[in-house]
Amino acid sequence: MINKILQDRVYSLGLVLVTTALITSLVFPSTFPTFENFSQILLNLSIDTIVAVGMMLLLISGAFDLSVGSIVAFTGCFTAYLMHFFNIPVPLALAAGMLSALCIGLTNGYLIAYQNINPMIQTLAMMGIIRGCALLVSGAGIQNLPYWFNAIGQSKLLGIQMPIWYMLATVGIFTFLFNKTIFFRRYYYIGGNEKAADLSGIHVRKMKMFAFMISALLAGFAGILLSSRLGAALPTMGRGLELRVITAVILGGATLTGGYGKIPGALLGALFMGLIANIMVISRISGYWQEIILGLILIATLWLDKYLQRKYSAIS
Amino acid sequence: MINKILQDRVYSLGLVLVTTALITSLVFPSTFPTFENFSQILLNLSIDTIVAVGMMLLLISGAFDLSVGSIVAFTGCFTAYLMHFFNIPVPLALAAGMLSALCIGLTNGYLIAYQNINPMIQTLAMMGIIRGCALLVSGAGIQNLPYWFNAIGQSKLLGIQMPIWYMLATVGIFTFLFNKTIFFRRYYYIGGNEKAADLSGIHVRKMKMFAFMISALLAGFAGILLSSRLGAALPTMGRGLELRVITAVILGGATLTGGYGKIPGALLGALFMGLIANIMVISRISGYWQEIILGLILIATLWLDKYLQRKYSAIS
Amino acid sequence: MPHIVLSHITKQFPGVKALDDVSMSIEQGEIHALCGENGAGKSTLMNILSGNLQPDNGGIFLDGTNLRFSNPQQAFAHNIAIVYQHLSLVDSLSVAENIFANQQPVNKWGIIQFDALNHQTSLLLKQLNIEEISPRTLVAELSPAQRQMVEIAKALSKQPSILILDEPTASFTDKETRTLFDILKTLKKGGASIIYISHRLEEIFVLADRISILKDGKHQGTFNASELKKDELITKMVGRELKALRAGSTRTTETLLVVKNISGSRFSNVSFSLHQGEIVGLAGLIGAGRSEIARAIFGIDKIRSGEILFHDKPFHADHPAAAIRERMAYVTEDRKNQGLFQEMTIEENIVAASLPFVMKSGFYDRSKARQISADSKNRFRMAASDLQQRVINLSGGNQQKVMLAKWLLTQPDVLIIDEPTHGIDIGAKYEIYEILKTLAAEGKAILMISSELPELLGLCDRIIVVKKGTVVGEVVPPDMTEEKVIRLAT
Amino acid sequence: CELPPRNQSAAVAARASNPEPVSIDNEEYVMVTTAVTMPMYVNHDQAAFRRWGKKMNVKVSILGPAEWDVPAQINTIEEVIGTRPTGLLINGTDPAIAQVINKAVAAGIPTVVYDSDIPGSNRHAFLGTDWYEIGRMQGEEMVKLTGGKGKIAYMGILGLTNMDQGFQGLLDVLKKYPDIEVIGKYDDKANVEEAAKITSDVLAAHPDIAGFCGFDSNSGPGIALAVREAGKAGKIKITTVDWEPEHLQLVKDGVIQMLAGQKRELFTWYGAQFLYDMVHHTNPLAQNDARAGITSVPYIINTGLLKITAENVDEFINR
Ligand SMILES: Nc1ncnc2c1ncn2[C@@H]1O[C@H](COP(=O)(O)OP(=O)(O)OP(=O)(O)O)[C@@H](O)[C@H]1O
Ligand SMILES: Nc1ncnc2c1ncn2[C@@H]1O[C@H](COP(=O)(O)OP(=O)(O)OP(=O)(O)O)[C@@H](O)[C@H]1O
Ligand SMILES: [Mg+2]
Ligand SMILES: [Mg+2]
Repeated sequence: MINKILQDRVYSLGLVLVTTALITSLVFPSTFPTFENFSQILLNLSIDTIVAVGMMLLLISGAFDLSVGSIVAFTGCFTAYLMHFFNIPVPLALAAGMLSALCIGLTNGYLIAYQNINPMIQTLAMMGIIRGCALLVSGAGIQNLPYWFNAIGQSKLLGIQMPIWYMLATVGIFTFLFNKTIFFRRYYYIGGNEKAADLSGIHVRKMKMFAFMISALLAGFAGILLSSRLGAALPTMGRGLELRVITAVILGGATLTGGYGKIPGALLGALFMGLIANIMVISRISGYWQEIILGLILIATLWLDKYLQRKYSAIS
Repeated sequence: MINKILQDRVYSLGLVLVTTALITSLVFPSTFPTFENFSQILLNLSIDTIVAVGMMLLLISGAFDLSVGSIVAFTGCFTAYLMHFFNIPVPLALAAGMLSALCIGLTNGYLIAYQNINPMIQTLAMMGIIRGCALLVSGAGIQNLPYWFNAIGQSKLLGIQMPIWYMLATVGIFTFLFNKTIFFRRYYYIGGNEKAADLSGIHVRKMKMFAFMISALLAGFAGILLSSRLGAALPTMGRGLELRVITAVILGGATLTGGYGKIPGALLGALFMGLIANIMVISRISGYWQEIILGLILIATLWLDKYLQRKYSAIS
Repeated sequence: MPHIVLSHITKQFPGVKALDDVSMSIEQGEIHALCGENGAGKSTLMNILSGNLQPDNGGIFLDGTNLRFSNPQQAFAHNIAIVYQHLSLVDSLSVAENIFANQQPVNKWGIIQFDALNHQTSLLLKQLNIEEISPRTLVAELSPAQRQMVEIAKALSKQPSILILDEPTASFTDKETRTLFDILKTLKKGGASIIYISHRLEEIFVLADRISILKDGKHQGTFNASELKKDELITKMVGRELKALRAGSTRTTETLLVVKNISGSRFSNVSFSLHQGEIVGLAGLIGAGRSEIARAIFGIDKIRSGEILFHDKPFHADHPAAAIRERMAYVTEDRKNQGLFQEMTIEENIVAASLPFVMKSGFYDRSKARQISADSKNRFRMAASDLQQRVINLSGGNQQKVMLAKWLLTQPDVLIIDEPTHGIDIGAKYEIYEILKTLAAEGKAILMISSELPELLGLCDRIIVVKKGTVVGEVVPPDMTEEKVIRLAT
Repeated sequence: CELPPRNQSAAVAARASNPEPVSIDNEEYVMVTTAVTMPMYVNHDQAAFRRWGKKMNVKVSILGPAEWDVPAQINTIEEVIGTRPTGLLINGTDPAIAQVINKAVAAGIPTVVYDSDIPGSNRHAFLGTDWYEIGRMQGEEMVKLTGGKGKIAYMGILGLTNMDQGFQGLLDVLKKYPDIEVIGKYDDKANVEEAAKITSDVLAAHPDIAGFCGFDSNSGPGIALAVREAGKAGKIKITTVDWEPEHLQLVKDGVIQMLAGQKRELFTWYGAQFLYDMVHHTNPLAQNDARAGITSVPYIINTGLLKITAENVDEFINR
């Protein structure tokens, strides 16, 4: 039982998270375990997590996408551009924004799956292209977005900000889909053994293209959400997001070679990173020490994970 | 014959390079095809190429290292720190700098090869740690380095700057080693099939650790060379270098899954990127167009490569 | 009208014509065997029939209609199922999900019913007599033979009307083979057409109704099994007479390897010894732990207790490199994952394990590598266009030869071979037996793990029987018989 | 093997002996910066430079790497020198670019540095602001806003020389007020989300924090986002740099209290004008300025800072 738990990253990371949170609560009883602090942590990682769910999907299928950060920026800027300069109504602009994200995903997916372009270079190139386009449409950034657009990310439900709800919904829906539908389970086959998946009657190319599209769509949604939260669209949004998200997803149990990972792992990975950053600030670590300590903690966590796995699988 | 050539990336990329250079020479006859310009291009990519050789080694063995950019910064800063604040003689400081790079590589390699820590997270964490350390030792940069230190990167031989010679030497030596020694050929086996390599009597773990050490050493050398060229050590050196170098190496024929690639490919990949950057400077393309065009060129090049491969392998 | 007609099929690969104008037909409700040497084109033909490869020329007729499959999915739609020669399962998923890949049972909302999935899987596993595997087990934890069973279950789960089996019994013992044959006969009664590829000729005569023979990509004719004699079949396949196996034992009394009471994960208290010049068989049911014992001796897995003497000196390999240095070799059974560098050339594969021996200076000598591997290619009669061909493009049997060549190049004193004739044609098998005999005559010792009992009985000086990780007995001539071994093993 | 010159005077001598005249036929002024796509640069420096080019009817080009990468800026300058532009306008990002500036000067190309001065260089002129002053200005305003007591946090990009001077200016002011506690320096990596994350983490750790100071263009919007989402807009004081539209809007909304702006338009407009005047000998001071070893434009110009608060923000929004 215990070794089963410790071999599933979702549980082992969950355990680490809870332990860390408990200890921190004891050390900083007045500042850490407050409703405001937790809801703020969640709010700040909502964007990352939504993108991470798409990235988890890609990693399960054995691919990854470096252009998600740029997609976040482009979709936000493009939607704002339509609303601000052309007075396009909010719902229409949202649809257009999401559509543009979808097209980017389609391009990536088509070139990678059907034309066999190296995914690393394809998505890296797309990252540059889309970032350039975001600068092109938004210039200095676009302010004064419509009230209803801002309301998407700035409203609250039951005292909790909407982005948190969106994040939980995304994680919930995709967890369900990945556990229960044939369509999404195919990604485990593709990531586990692409050739075998093909021989099992799975249209691998098509599914891979869809994966990039879904991931881009989620990144697009995150971009809209972020500019709605900011009340402005900035072309610099989502910079460095790709590496942050891939880190979170791998922490959450995925591998670069594919076939492994669970959707809740994306949330847990992001939560872990958010929690560590929060604790470091609370314990007054600042400046370059933050990066150093974050790095050490990441390594230590993975090392612990491997250590426990070894220990408990030896016993079993 | 022709299909043989076009299936080897070293040749197909070489062909693209020569064609591009010829066309550009016709368009900009007075500024592009000059000795100064070519030696400037080579000088500018010398640092990247030296790092890329190490990265090629890693990719051949099926690994990669995201911390090389930080190693460049740290080694440069640490060496400068020793010379500037402690007046340690240049040769000693150089040795200490290289040793520090070696230790970083050793740590990465040991944790990845022997403790099975995920390489992506390990090197990403190391990237943060080392960047933090670089900031720690150098603050906002160290100026006024000793003359003999600056002479390393600023001297000329036969009218050509030293970094170019170092680069050529590195590429030459490693090409030789990879072609001619059993030790380095083992990396092809490891990248091809790790398990089979282990069963064939190759000490896979040890070799992997060495790979990280060699790559870190080359990055450390690049860091020293860069700060010597600049006459200053900046903690921001080598930012984003890792992705640039991995891109160059993949362009040069390596794959993320390992087993493929040739050392001269690292030079050619870097040369390609350097050439494009130079052409953009000469034709005065800048701003967001720069990123967009670079992205499009990357995709187009890889697409062309695949297209030629398909076409000529069908004929044969 | 025949159920399936393959008409004038031609397939060219770079450097080889794998199929040359092959035409044959398969009747409804027959078991049709396909025979031929390694590289004759059997797998290629079946890959074409299952939509995995496209022919350059020719067509497939199913009940008279001309079909063209551009991918496996289209072949599925026509109820064609295939068990591939190279296993194609997903390690990270459970047995149940592998068997029902992409066709998991769902309710009317499209939601996967895992209970139904596991239930249906356990029924299938029961049918195949492998109840010891739970539907929830990860495929990564199965032994090669068990995987092969799962692969067969996967094909059966589709309730195919056309079933293709490409060397399904290569790692099976008698027990599994019999179960499989029962199932195939039931399917045949139900009207399914079955195409069966195997290098175990006994099986073919037990099972097949008709036999088609391929040689060098050309169809040599189709015969009724009852009218064909084994020798005729061999002559048609190989095109030459097989030499009789060299008789007689070369066993000496010099011990070379002594294993004393070793225990490790999945085996315990194993003791035996190997003498110079002898071939010793290691028999047992699948999953008995034979491979594990070999792995531990060779230094891949840890030995928890016990002692090994090699050349009368204590021997403890902490890594295969140490074992190779002491002149021991281990040919793995899983050639795809652990044996070969699939994307590398034949030459690079052959020299892989002996680099420090053949190039003592530490420098890689290309011409020497070329010459050595050319020798090996001739010695093993590999069907390959040239040495720079990538191993992944070789036929199964030729891949096996590459692996053997690689290990023999290390000039071992003790050679451990795990399923050495896995997927090898009858001609090559005799060549390998001959090679093993020669090695033994040179004073080497050979430990041979095989699931093919006749092979062990024919070749070995004695047979050690393993059951559940322990040695349960040893059979030596004169009463080295099939029943004796089976009785000990079960 | 040819060693580099022992000291700078050798390079200067080389310049005096061999000043190749720049061409006036194909007049082209090139600006080389780093992070060429940074909105602040695009909208102020580059926009003004382009406007100037249009007005003077000469060709202007803007080059440099997309990310903050000083070595790459140096590489670009080296490559540009080979194409012999009429004049070079260089963003003084780091002291390390001194050498390549000297190389340009030695090649006879009029060279003006803007934003931050490069001490060891032979640049012909410099226009810019003192980052130390930017820090001081934020510090003094923060003292005023908080009444000289409370906790202050600040953030920017770590490891940049000019920003470090800014930090120093801030700290030098704040250390005079014993009731002010500086709780930390943070690296927002020029990233809005990162700045927001840091801010809300700081808010959790120090619910009683009095103010934030930001030092790169993305600090302000990020700090503002987190403060607003915590419902503390106006209560927590924010000062930051730059006056992009979103910064101005945040001042107008009362989230940010003060912006320490630079007159970046002036850097490049007058910088370009200086280059033009040098080339065209608009104000000849000697028979041949180069031979005389002088320049006919101002040596150092401090353009001064803008202080934008709620009172004057409308003037900038409706510019
Ligand atoms: N993808 C490929 N590229 C190049 N050559 C190939 C490829 N696949 C098969 N071949 C060649 O085609 C020939 C027929 O191979 P095939 O796998 O059909 O043989 P087989 O009859 O199944 O042999 P075995 O009994 O060894 O499995 C062989 O010479 C093989 O090397
Ligand atoms: N990686 C693994 N993880 C868990 N169990 C394993 C693993 N590999 C093998 N086993 C189990 O160990 C047992 C022994 O397997 P092994 O391969 O040694 O048997 P064997 O006697 O060589 O049989 P054969 O090779 O014919 O399948 C089997 O029950 C198998 O399921
Ligand atoms: Mg075959
Ligand atoms: Mg076995």
